[in-house]
Amino acid sequence: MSAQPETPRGSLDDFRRETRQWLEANCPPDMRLPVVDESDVCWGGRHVKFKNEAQRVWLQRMAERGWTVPEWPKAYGGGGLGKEEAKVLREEMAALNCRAPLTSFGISMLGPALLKYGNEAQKREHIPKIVRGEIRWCQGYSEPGAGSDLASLKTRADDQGDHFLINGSKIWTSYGDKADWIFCLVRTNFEGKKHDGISFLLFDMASSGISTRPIRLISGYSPFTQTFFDNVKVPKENLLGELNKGWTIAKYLLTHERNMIGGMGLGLRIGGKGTLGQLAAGELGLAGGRLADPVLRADIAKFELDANAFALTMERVQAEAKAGNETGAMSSMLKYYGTELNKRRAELMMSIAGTEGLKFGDGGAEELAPVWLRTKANSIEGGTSEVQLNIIAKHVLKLPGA
Amino acid sequence: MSAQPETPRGSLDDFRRETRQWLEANCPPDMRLPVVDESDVCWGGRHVKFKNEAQRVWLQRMAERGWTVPEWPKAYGGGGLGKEEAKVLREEMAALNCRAPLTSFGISMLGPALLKYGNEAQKREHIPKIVRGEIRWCQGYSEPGAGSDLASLKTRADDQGDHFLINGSKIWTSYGDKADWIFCLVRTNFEGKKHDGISFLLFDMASSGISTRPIRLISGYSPFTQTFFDNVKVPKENLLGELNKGWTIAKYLLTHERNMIGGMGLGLRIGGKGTLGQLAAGELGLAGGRLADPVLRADIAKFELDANAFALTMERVQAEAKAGNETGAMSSMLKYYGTELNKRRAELMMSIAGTEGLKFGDGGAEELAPVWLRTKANSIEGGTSEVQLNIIAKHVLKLPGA
Amino acid sequence: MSLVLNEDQLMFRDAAKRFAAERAPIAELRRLRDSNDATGFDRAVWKEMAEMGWAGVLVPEEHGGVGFGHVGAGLIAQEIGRNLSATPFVSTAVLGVTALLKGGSDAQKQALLPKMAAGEVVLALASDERSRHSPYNVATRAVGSAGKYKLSGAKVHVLDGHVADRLIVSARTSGDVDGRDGMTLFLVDPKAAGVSIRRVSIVDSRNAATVELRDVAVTSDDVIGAVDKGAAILDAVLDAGRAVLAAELLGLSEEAFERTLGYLRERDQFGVKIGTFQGLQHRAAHLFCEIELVRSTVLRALQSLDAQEKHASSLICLAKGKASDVARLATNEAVQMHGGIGMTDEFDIGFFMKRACAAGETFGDAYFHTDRFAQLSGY
Amino acid sequence: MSLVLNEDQLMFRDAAKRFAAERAPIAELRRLRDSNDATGFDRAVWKEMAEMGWAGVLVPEEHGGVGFGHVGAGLIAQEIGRNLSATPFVSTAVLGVTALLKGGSDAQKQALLPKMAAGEVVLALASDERSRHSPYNVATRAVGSAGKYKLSGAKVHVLDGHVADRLIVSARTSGDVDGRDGMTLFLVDPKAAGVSIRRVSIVDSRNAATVELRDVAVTSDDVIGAVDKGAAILDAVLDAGRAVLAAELLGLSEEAFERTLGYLRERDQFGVKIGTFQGLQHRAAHLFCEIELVRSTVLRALQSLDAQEKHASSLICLAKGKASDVARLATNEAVQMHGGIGMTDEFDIGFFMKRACAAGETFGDAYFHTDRFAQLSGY
Repeated sequence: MSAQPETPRGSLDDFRRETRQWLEANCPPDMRLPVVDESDVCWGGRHVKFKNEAQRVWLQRMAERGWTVPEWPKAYGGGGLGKEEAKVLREEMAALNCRAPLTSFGISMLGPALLKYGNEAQKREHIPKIVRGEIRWCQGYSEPGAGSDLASLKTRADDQGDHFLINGSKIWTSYGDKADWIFCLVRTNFEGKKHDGISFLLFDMASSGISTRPIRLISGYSPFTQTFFDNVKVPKENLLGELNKGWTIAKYLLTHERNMIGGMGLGLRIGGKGTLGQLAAGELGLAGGRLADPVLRADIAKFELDANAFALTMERVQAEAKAGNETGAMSSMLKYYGTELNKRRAELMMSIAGTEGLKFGDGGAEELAPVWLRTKANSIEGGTSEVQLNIIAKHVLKLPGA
Repeated sequence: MSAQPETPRGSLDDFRRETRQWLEANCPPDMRLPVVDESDVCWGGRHVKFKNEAQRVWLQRMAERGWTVPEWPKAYGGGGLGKEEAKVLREEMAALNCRAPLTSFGISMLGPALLKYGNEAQKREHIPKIVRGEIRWCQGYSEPGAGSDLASLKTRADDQGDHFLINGSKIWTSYGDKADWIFCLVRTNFEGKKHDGISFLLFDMASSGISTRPIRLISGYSPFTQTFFDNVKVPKENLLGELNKGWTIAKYLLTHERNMIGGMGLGLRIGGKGTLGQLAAGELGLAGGRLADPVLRADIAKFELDANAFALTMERVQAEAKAGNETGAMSSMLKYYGTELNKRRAELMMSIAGTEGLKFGDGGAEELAPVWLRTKANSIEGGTSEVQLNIIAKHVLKLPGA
Repeated sequence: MSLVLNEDQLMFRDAAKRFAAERAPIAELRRLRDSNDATGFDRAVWKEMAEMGWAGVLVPEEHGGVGFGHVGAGLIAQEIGRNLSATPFVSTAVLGVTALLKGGSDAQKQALLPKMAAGEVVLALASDERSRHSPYNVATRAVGSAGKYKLSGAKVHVLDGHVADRLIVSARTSGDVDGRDGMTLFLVDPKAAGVSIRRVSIVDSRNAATVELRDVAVTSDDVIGAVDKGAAILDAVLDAGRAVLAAELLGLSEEAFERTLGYLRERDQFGVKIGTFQGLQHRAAHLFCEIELVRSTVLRALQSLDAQEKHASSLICLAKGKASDVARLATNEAVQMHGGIGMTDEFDIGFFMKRACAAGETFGDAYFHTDRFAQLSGY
Repeated sequence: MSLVLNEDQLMFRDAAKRFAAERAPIAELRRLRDSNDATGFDRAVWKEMAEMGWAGVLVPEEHGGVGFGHVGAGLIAQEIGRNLSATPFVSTAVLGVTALLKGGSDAQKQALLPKMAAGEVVLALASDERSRHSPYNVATRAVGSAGKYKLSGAKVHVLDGHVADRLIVSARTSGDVDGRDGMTLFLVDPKAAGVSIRRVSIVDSRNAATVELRDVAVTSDDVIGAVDKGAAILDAVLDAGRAVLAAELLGLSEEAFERTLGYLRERDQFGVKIGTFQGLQHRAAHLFCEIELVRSTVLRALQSLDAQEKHASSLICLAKGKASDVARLATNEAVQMHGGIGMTDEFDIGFFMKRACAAGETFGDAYFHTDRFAQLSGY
């Protein structure tokens, strides 16, 4: 997060050796197996139920070193590593197949915003608990009437002197029924431009007046809730950043979220295993060295070209960023193109699988249909594809009146 | 044009027999050869240069019977045939490979408008000359600043008592340098809604103050001119329809033009010869019964599916029209989809031809590149694809504010 | 042959439209799904449909049907598509009836067709063995002689297999495992020894099953058509199924599109109706054109079956290929344009996407039919 | 290897950008075309380009070049693409130089490379015989023994063939007509007896020719590389050409796109700038993404050649395939969004469409490279 000096090469080699030794000694064998389903992912929180002792121990040991968040400052419990060291840690964890010890919106979403916009008291209060997985966070952004047009949100926070009184409702709250705290956009001013009356609040989901209703998706999963606020009292010190300036933080996090969603699961695969073409070759067989269905093959190959071109573009954008060049314009591109590719990939997987891919609801972990249906949300959540195209047209291409 | 009674079947058989006899006796052998290039097409006009005697004779004989325009009323020199008879005539001409005796914008564009909106004097003056190919017409619609937004045209016709005075300029005048007369949209009112100040004038291109400049296209052809009007006097009786009501006629003709462009060269080809797939099979050869380049083959087959689906749709729309069902909404669809298909087809022809398709400018009649480049205009002329999509969204789908 | 519907057909369609919307709407499919209904459709409603002439639409009057032909079957399927009606229409009224008409003996026809037309007997086609449609890839064997056979093999994606009163099984009596020659069709009693049927839950909440056969005894009385010559009948059966599924896909595309247009006209964002955005307008207008194209191909394919045209198979590839592709586009656009609400199970639009996928894969998707179209065209 | 340009490369690019825009802009191509220039490029400008290091970009310093590698060649090609500069860059500085570096004898290198790097000698690759790129389909035969051969055959689409000082001819010394084995590359003097060269006018107004060989005498001194082993060299030559053409296609896509954006910002219709229409905005934004993808693939492909990576050919398929496809999209969108004026020869945008087509077809279009990519990936 903060600018760290480049680590000299010699000491980096030492760090790599020490890290490997530590990981070998401290990462339990069960934590080096592939993640098979949701229960293998540790989300932490007040009511955390560890799948097994190994999961608990692994989180505890990594959190002690701050390695659940290797680059966050030591002052708040983070690992305090430089970029180079963090990369070494990632590489060594990958080499030993170590699982991520902790996954949470506190780490991926709120933490960066807290570090950038929080005051000292807020950082000291919240960050260590995120690092140790003690508090599980959720995000309160969208509302039934405010989707793509997020800034038109209506959940209100009325100033009651020493606290805000929250009334309204949020939708698409990820794991809203499992979270301990929420970071939430609320309207604190109903006059003037809609963007200028929004504030960013943090509050406890155990507060009186909060209820949640799970939303069942077409994929069969229910990861989201609708969340209702009925006269919820929130202390004033829970305001992040300035009053009515919450939109700035929201935009910062939206860009962050775009980058995460856009890059999902699309690594470079030239010469590698597990490409769609190779998957299809296994399923359908080859005729004369080519896939047996030539028309399907053509679409698979076109997809693979685009997917590899996209992976190279992710790599290039990262290299540009590392070189200190401006890449802000790229996040909408990555979000738009990456999610559309992900949908295309799922469609092709379904075509390859044929009627076998239609199986649904018997709960087999290998079922494709729920995965396919899940991808349809990619181009909606975190700003629709249409919104990303608007952003590109306006901010990158400078087209008029966009 | 006018409602004709259905012709009884028996007399239709007689008509077919007589027609064939007459065609066999009167269509010169040279006029039964395939059309190879532009010089084989007879456009008529004051300065017509017939390619050969056969072309002259064929026009004369057909014009005498009014069969240059078989369905126009006999009163103005047309053939006066009913729909069924006209179909028989087309079928018999096709059976003997008879060429069209005359091609002109008078027949395809102005004539229908004259018959619908002209007064008796105008019909008697202009239609017989169109029928006999004595006057060649051109169309004055677009202007440099008024393309898709045609109604914003600025060429003005000022009322000078007994005549209008025309000043301004038109662009994309097809064969403007070869035409004898022009039908032209002009502004006669500069106040109020732009659509309500347009009039439809007919005038002689030999009038004083008219000049043309050919426009060379990317395809190498120069079929269009820019046309300049500098104080051109036009008699008041040359106004078609009412003053300031020219937009109605313009829209009628635009719909007409859309139907013509949309349907270009896309007949039903299932089981027939000369499909793109068969062309490619000849050029590229087969491997295991399939085209040698499997990815190109996939795109060809997808095109053929769409082209056949489109041809069936043309057929269905015609059948609906014949059955008296409403099909007005379809003309934008046919124009949009047909021209986009035509462009796709040309792109695929170029891919099939490879580097051979790049030949350009040595003037071989078999050159593909000029044809490919020519297709790019299809989705611009007669209302762009974007304009057609707007029309569909607004008038067919009833979407708001379109 | 004119590409418009005649008076009779229009009346038939209007009746089907009213009936499907009233008696077999999406809410009914949802109810069957949520109650884990063992049958997967409502037998009483299927009886009513039979009374409307649905079950017997392809059955000649002499066998108790209404003989309204494939165009008629398509009109029913289109309404089934619009309403996502759960019925054994495809399995029984289309596949089963076609198999008997094309290859059934008089005894078979007399025994089954009247009851099928009455909605009393359900048939299921057990043909596919691979997950991607490949109808001549049949490893199921019929071993025997002197008119007695034992069937062994495994079948997948058998529509309505778990509730069928008779199975039609393709099995190899000679030839290579992927050859067109040497296949024979058998009528099999699902209660016979050696038959095991397992229902499979699939994404569209409709009925499919796997069928395993272990030394199942049949006789020459159970053969449909001639021994070793089953492929020709199977082709006809599948083509009828494909054409009718194309009509169903057309109906569901139309309905999904109309619901989307309704949403575009109603939903506010950024202070305006989202239907005012030209980006969405142009996509909607393009989709309109595609659906019009499907409409033409479906009608023509159904007509070509009724007229027994030479190029019927090409026209069916065209219809099933385009209809599968456009239904995918229409339902994807529908979910995307609905945004978050389109992703919820509570909202109906997702059901259309699921059915578009399942009907698209059944008996060959757009990839299969595009390839087959090119092959039939000689390239 | 990082996917960003270093300081030296950025400086090199900026110099190339200034030079191409000033000395070899589109207006110059138009002038050459309209005057029916016999050479098809300006020899004086090519000398200047040589002084800038263009002709010798791939030539090692020991042979008089600047040795700036394929990434450097791509930077030049990108500016050539932006300006549609008429030069023998691809034929001589890329194809010719690569052939000599990969297979040339010391004598051949010393005789030719310094002059090529100085812009004094032009080479042309006479390889393709079919209109669709198919490099191993070689019917041209080299008949002979004891180091003496006679070449006979016909070659098409020979870039700069009519002005070349030397031809590189692929001919069959053994093997089947479509086999990869048995090909040999020969240096041929275009003035030798039996060589006839005919310039062909092509759509991009650049240089191409057909070459006919009738019993043209060559010796073993003229062989590039080893007899029968020419395919490996030819692969390297073509891959270099493809990667550099991909860079040129990237440059022309960028330029066509920027001109289109300019037009969208300026042109009024219906009382507003046409760039305000969301339908066009979304297409422009999508095209922006596609061009960004091409940028990544081109840089990576060029880097892989410089690093002699194992998967270079796959990366080149990716770059040439995507670049050809996106250049087609970019130039089609450019003409469509410009409307009528885009169709006129007077306006420059059509030149981009023509070059996109010609460069796209040269050494394999998107169809060829998509198929090849899949084959290299094992499916």
